[in-house]
Amino acid sequence: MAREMMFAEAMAAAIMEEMQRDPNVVFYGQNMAMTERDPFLKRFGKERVRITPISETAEIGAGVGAAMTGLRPIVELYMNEFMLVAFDQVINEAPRMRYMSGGQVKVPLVLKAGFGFAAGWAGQHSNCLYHTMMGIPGLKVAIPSTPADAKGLLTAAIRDENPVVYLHHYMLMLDKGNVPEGDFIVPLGVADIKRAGTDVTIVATAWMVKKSLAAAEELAKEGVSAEVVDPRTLAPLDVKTIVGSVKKTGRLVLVDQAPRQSSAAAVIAGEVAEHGFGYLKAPVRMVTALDTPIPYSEPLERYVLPDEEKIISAVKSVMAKQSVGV
Amino acid sequence: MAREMMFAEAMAAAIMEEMQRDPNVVFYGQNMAMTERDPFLKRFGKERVRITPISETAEIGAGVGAAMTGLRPIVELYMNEFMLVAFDQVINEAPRMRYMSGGQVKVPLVLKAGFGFAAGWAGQHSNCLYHTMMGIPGLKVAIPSTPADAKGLLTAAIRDENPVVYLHHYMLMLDKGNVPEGDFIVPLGVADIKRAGTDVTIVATAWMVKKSLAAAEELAKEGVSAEVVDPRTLAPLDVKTIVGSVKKTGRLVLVDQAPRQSSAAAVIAGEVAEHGFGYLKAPVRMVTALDTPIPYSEPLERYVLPDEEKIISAVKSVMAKQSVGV
Amino acid sequence: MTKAEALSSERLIWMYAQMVRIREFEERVKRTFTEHPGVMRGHAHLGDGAEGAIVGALATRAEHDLVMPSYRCHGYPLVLGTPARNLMAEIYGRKDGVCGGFGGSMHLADPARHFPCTSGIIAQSIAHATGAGLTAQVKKTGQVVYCFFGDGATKQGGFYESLNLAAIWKLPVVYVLENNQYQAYTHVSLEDANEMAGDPLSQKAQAFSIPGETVDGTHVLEVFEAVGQAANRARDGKGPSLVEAKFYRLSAHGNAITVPPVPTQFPEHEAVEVYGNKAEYAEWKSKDPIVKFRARLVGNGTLTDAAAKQIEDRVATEMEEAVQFALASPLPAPEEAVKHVCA
Amino acid sequence: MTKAEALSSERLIWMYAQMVRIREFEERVKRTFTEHPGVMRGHAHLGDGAEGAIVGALATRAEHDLVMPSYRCHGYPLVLGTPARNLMAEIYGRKDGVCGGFGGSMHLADPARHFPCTSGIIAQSIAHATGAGLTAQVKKTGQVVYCFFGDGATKQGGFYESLNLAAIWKLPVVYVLENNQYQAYTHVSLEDANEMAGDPLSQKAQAFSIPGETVDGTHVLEVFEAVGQAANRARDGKGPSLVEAKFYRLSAHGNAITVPPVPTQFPEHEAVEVYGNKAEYAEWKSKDPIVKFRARLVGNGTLTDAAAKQIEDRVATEMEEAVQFALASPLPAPEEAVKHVCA
Ligand SMILES: Cc1ncc(C[n+]2csc(CCOP(=O)(O)OP(=O)(O)O)c2C)c(N)n1
Ligand SMILES: Cc1ncc(C[n+]2csc(CCOP(=O)(O)OP(=O)(O)O)c2C)c(N)n1
Ligand SMILES: [Mg+2]
Ligand SMILES: [Mg+2]
Repeated sequence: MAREMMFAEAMAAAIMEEMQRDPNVVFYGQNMAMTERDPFLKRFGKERVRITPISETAEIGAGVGAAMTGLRPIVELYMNEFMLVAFDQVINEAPRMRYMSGGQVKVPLVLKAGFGFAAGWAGQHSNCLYHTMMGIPGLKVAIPSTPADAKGLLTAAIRDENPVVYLHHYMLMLDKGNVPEGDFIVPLGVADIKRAGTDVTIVATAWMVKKSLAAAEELAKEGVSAEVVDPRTLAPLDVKTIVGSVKKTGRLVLVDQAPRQSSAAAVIAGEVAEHGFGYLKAPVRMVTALDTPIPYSEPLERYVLPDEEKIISAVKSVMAKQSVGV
Repeated sequence: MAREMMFAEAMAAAIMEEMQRDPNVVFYGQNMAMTERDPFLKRFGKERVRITPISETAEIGAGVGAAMTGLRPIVELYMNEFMLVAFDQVINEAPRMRYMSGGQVKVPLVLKAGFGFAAGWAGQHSNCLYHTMMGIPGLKVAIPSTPADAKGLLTAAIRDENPVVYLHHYMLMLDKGNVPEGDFIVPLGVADIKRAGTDVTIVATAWMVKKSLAAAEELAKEGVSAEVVDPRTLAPLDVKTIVGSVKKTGRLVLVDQAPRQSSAAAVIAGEVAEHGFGYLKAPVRMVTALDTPIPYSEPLERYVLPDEEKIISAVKSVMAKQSVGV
Repeated sequence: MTKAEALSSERLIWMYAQMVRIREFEERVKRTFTEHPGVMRGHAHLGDGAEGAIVGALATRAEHDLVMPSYRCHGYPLVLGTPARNLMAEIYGRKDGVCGGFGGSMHLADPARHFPCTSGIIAQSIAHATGAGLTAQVKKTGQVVYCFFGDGATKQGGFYESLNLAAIWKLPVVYVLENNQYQAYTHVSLEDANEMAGDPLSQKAQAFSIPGETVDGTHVLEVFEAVGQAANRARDGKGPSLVEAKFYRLSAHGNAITVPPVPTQFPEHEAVEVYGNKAEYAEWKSKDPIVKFRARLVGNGTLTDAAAKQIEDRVATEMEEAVQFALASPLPAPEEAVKHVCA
Repeated sequence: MTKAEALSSERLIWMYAQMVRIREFEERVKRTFTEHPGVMRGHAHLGDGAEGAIVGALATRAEHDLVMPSYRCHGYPLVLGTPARNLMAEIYGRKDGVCGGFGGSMHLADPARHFPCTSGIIAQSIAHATGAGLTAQVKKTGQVVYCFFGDGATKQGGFYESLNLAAIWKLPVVYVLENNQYQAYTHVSLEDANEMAGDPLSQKAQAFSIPGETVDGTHVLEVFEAVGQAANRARDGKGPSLVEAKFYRLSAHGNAITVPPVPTQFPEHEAVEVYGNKAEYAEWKSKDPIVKFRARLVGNGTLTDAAAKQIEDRVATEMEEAVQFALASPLPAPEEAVKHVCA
């Protein structure tokens, strides 16, 4: 049974259902659950649903400590940048505790944050910081692109015994889609082929999946069949599915909203350079943000970010290479 | 005129000379310049050489503010992990100010930190975190592998008008080498070929350069000529020199002390997958740390880190591929 | 000179005019959401209600002193002399904006007028201001740094670290805590331990053994006296102080957060919109710092009603002109975006 | 029961024995650097001098209460009952170590004995302890969390954020500030604004309107009383307290930082090694908490000299056995390293 809902609703549903299922799940963050009308507060009460001060180190750090001692906290952080003031907790505490203790403790913690708000939020509030959290052993990173994945990945994150950073893209919040009701999990570490194709593989996450799918439709009109792969989690990264797609298509375009060398695209391209090299008929191409901070004014912002047109032209450029020569 | 000195001495020389040259350079950090015997304190006095509390956000943040208003601070941070408690200042303040102000302010700031101390410092003090600082527009990252580069890059960093993270590898601190005296700059953004070769390119930084050079000597005995390229700065990244080397050798092994998907190696491999694909005769190979936090006990630590043997075997594996098939 | 009684009529009138300018500027920014839909992007935060704190503090300033607030930053540069039109143009994302459209509402900058750049991340600019104090001290410029931040920011670690550093180094910084009762939608009583215990937030100064004082931020002259003393202390090399100005933000935290293409809007104040507490809002509204100061100045003969009206009209014209200028200013050319990344 | 006078002889003797055990354990760790060169890696930090604070605090503990210190963590689990040999084996990097050799000196853990895991990054474990307090509160376990940290850590933002959070939520946490006068090589007077002003560091509690008290940390019973009161308060749902125990670390901060293959060594205390201030060291050495407590117990007849000696001998044997056990324990198999990354 599925129901159409918005991305934001799908996330709320996941939290609601998991809090219902497991009394150890607690949910807190700034500027949430302010009034008694709040549905979480109403249902689960003030002990389990809390409003916090602007204290990310204490918020996330308390999450680590609470998780080590028997709770399963979900910390609402709003924007991925706000984790930076507490980044030691994110990459040097939460994911290290289990290993340092020789497997004695576990840290079932979800850090939920939005990102990539390309709507005039300027230099410090529009970034895509996932690359800083990739490849950190012990830390998982989920990054849904559809309402269904939003619910399934968040449910998986809450049930996971390890710290998971759950990143939702602000530009997708109002997107609608069918979402399975009740128990529904998208396992962490499994990519999804959002559109099957035969000529070229496009790997993209979050908002860029949407843009890539739109580009693929355009390309289809011109006879190019693009396969769009969404890793869905950046850690663990499902290299196998990506390489499998490249094996089929022989061509790879990576689309990423972050600047090139701080993108997931670069890391994935590196993996394919090792594991999928023999399948490639053309160089990979990355379509990323330009190497600038995000500017405020709309024409500037638009100029630095990837868009459909840039994706289409990258696909065409790799299609033009018929062999391995460059 | 060059003089043999240790890596640590070369860094001190750079700071000493730049402080002498420019009265706006200030130098501060924790647990430094404690007594009047301290050479910096003796020479430059208590105003310009300061001891700080354990307050990285204030230390780095004050550095940003001081740099915006006319000083050129060098902040001693000791270990790259200690930046994490203040990471917003590192990647979301220092490198954004100039851009957000429309080019009105500049932030000539050096953040100096050691890293990679593979000597039993365990999970939270032995990491290589440079990938988190790569690809951040406005932020430069220097990572020397020799005493001469240590001095030249630090001098360039201090003179640079932008924030520069200067990362020195703890395992290299006592290494000796010839260091040019007086004004000596290694420009930021220029890779160095540490060893010329024709069969395979090895890209490595810091301690891994040393291991790669040792591996290259071993390989030479077996008739394999390895070129070792040290990017020296990870931002800006000198993709051109790396691709140039790959053009010559046709093979690429990347050696990195960080776990695979949080390595500079992966990003560089990605760049080569785009810009050097046509030159590659074999898949690239990454030799990185295993996907674990750093364990304490020596055999465990040794097991997870790259070493000469792993480099040699990776080089042999890419040499074995005579064509593009995998 | 830190005594309010010693202020000349001219200076008092100047202060009143600055307060009116801030208010009118913010009103025009707010009206943009309805008058020129689509112009406003991102998140804009207004300073209406804070005029007493801003002008009271800045009136104590010497010409070269630095001013470093956070993202709620429209008011300060107005007082420093940055033309309203260039500030408005920045908020409108135009080429003639103070930052050429690169910064926007949260990141105004005019370093030539001693207003370096602001940060949108809570409490981070408190550390920047502390560093500016270091510059002043090392270079012996005699400058004082005026550092403004919110009640919410005092819950962020960087605030405490900065005050300790400034205290041990005796940096010439005045920390002005603008306690406007809310951090976004959260009332200070929900997140501050001092407040919960009925103590003033300025008590946090005791963690660093520096002076901490709470004043009525709706009373511009009270702020003037307290900040003036703190500035003198800083100028005398005696180090930093914490001055808490208690007032009320008169508009919502900022425009409602919307996902394009849903247009941005400016909601009611949280007290009304979120908590349905019209009484709280009305009570504070009755303490409007501008209304209070005007009554005082008119009451003691410093200003006539007519003269006040003249100021208000002049300001209205100035701000209307600023809006028209901003609207007429071109958007920056897209390719400009790659400039200014590095110096 | 928080009155020291009410403590039974048996309990007092137990406390003395724990103090001696901590001291002897640390002595043996220190001697490893010369007796078994090459065994010690990384950075080891000793708790000698802190015995009064550690045992005084932990003697107030109920069986299920949690203990969460930072990287200077050898002493606490000894008191909780973790066998000395497994702690020593961990520090020696052996398979039989409490963490199987994965953690080392800075990251001892024994969650089964209410000692979860520690952090080596300053003040971060203060937030973890605060979260453990949240667990206790939400799950209504009745547990109190004993959170230990250094004077240096009170300069890190996370300390302040945690105390505010604990205060507003009334979390059952006792924050024990171990003021051992130094953060690494830096004397507290060089970095703390309270200390510079002649005020106690416990004054920082006023930033959150919670109780803050400073006690003589060389006097185990003073610590016992103050922490006991704070623990009762926490248990009663009244929230957190800050207790500052003032004492002196009797060894250097940690072993000298060396680059392999240069072997690690343990230097003299910084007062002597860095500052050449033998007098300071001698003065504090004369206040050794163990010597003081022994004299008291023998003085008031709780303990005879012979009985004390017997404890000391038994402890010496225990720790010798711990060292031998650790030396005999195998190193972990390299391939084990890939375990324990994820649960
Ligand atoms: C580290 C961080 N966390 C959260 C936010 C989101 N945020 C933006 S403004 C704000 C409220 C700040 O309140 P206050 O400091 O009182 O200043 P005011 O807006 O009232 O002037 C918050 C929480 C942020 N910008 N940075
Ligand atoms: C964020 C951070 N900065 C710096 C360090 C380096 N460091 C390790 S121990 C230490 C001193 C801590 O002193 P204190 O808190 O007084 O505890 P003590 O060692 O005296 O028990 C420092 C600065 C660190 N571990 N983490
Ligand atoms: Mg506020
Ligand atoms: Mg200490």
